[in-house]
Amino acid sequence: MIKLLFFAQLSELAGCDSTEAEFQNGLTPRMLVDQLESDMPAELIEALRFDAVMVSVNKVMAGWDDTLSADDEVAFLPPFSGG
Amino acid sequence: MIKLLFFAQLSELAGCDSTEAEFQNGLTPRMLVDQLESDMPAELIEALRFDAVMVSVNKVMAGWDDTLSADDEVAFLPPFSGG
Amino acid sequence: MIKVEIQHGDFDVSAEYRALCDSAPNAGAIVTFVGLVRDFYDNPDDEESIDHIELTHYDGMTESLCQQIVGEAHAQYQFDSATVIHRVGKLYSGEQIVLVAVASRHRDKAFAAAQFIMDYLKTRATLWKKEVGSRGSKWIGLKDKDAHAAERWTRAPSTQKPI
Amino acid sequence: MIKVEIQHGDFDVSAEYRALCDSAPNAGAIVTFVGLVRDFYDNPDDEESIDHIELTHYDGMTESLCQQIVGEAHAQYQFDSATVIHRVGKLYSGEQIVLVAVASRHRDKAFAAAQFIMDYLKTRATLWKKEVGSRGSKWIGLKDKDAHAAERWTRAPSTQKPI
Repeated sequence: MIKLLFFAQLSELAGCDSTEAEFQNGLTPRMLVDQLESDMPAELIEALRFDAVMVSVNKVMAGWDDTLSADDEVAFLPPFSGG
Repeated sequence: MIKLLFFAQLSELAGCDSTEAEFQNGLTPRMLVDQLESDMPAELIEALRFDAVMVSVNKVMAGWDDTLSADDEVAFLPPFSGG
Repeated sequence: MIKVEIQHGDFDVSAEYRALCDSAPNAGAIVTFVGLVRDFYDNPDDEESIDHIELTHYDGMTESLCQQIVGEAHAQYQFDSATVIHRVGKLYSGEQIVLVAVASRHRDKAFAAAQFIMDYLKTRATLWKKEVGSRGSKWIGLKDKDAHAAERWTRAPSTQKPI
Repeated sequence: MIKVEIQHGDFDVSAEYRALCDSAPNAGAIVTFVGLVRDFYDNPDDEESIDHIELTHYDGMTESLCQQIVGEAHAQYQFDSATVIHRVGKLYSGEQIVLVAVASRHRDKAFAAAQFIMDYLKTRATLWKKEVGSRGSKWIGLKDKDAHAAERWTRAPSTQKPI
């Protein structure tokens, strides 16, 4: 399984902090968003596709088209606002 | 009388922190240095004519050719090094 | 010494300052930055006041990104010691949010490193801030001016120093 | 609040920090700079160590020049409060020389104002430093890098901010 994490406004739009997805060969973060479309609110999907949203895999910044491995932790990261 | 003040290395070269000079109409800081030439060490005079040395009159930065008034306090200021 | 902490609790600026000084006996310059919760919304045209902020973060990832940011600053400015503490959770107006302190031999490097770290904490660390106040709550996105501030550090080497 | 002191005695960074914060309840950013006596000569090629420095100043003029510097910084950066304390006299290696602390709504202005003030304290205030150590004593003149650092604040308005 792949673990998906939502932060900040994405977590509010999702109505949860995390969910899971089936692993399959060749899976990418971008494909995960497409898969979420059936279960998750349209506002979340729209927000996830917003340019400024970034993605990490196992707590390291990653690309939307990087290939995932089984048991990866994928996090969707809206624009940061620390400090 | 005009009061003259020497600071930092200028005071070491002069062998004193201050001295006095007669006031006369039209006197300028530059003329004061010329007058000092007879009494003071040559090294001091040379140092006073060094480009980077500045002059103040009554604790306000002034020009070498500003006209002085009776009882002015003239200070010769080597390059600053605070902080 | 490099110290990085992400924590809920408050920090004691004086104690952190002393510990930093003690760890850097050859330092000639100490720069500290403390960020506080302001009582006004981020939008300068907004006259409503905020009550508190909520800072959320990605546990584990934030720490390693902050270590990385401080490491990059060290590679560029060779300071002696640095302390970074960033709080998370619910913080009320006037409370301390973040401390960045740098001890260095020279003042220009201490200032530059502290600013470098702050700019990157705002733009490259998995921290998110929600303002909650008289007019409801709002997540703060990346601000143009912060993106611009962080950008200056990535120019060609000859202009990397803040002049 | 603007506080400027030229004094022989030491200062307490923590107490000054707290007083500054108390005087600026709307501040979102506090930047402090502390300069310490280093144990090495100003010339980086010199391997001898210094024992102490002697700071002399022009009593009365230094205070008004420092007030003027802080006033110019305020005109440019509109900070809420600032504290400047500069010690004079005989100061040993490791001792505190100078404190500049600025409280402001925004961090960029707090950093810029603190740097502006430090750069001008080094180049425009009637303060002189003599290094005394294993190789005798030497008055420190205006350093090129300090003159250059101070120069950046006098450029055309569009580039006045340190970028």
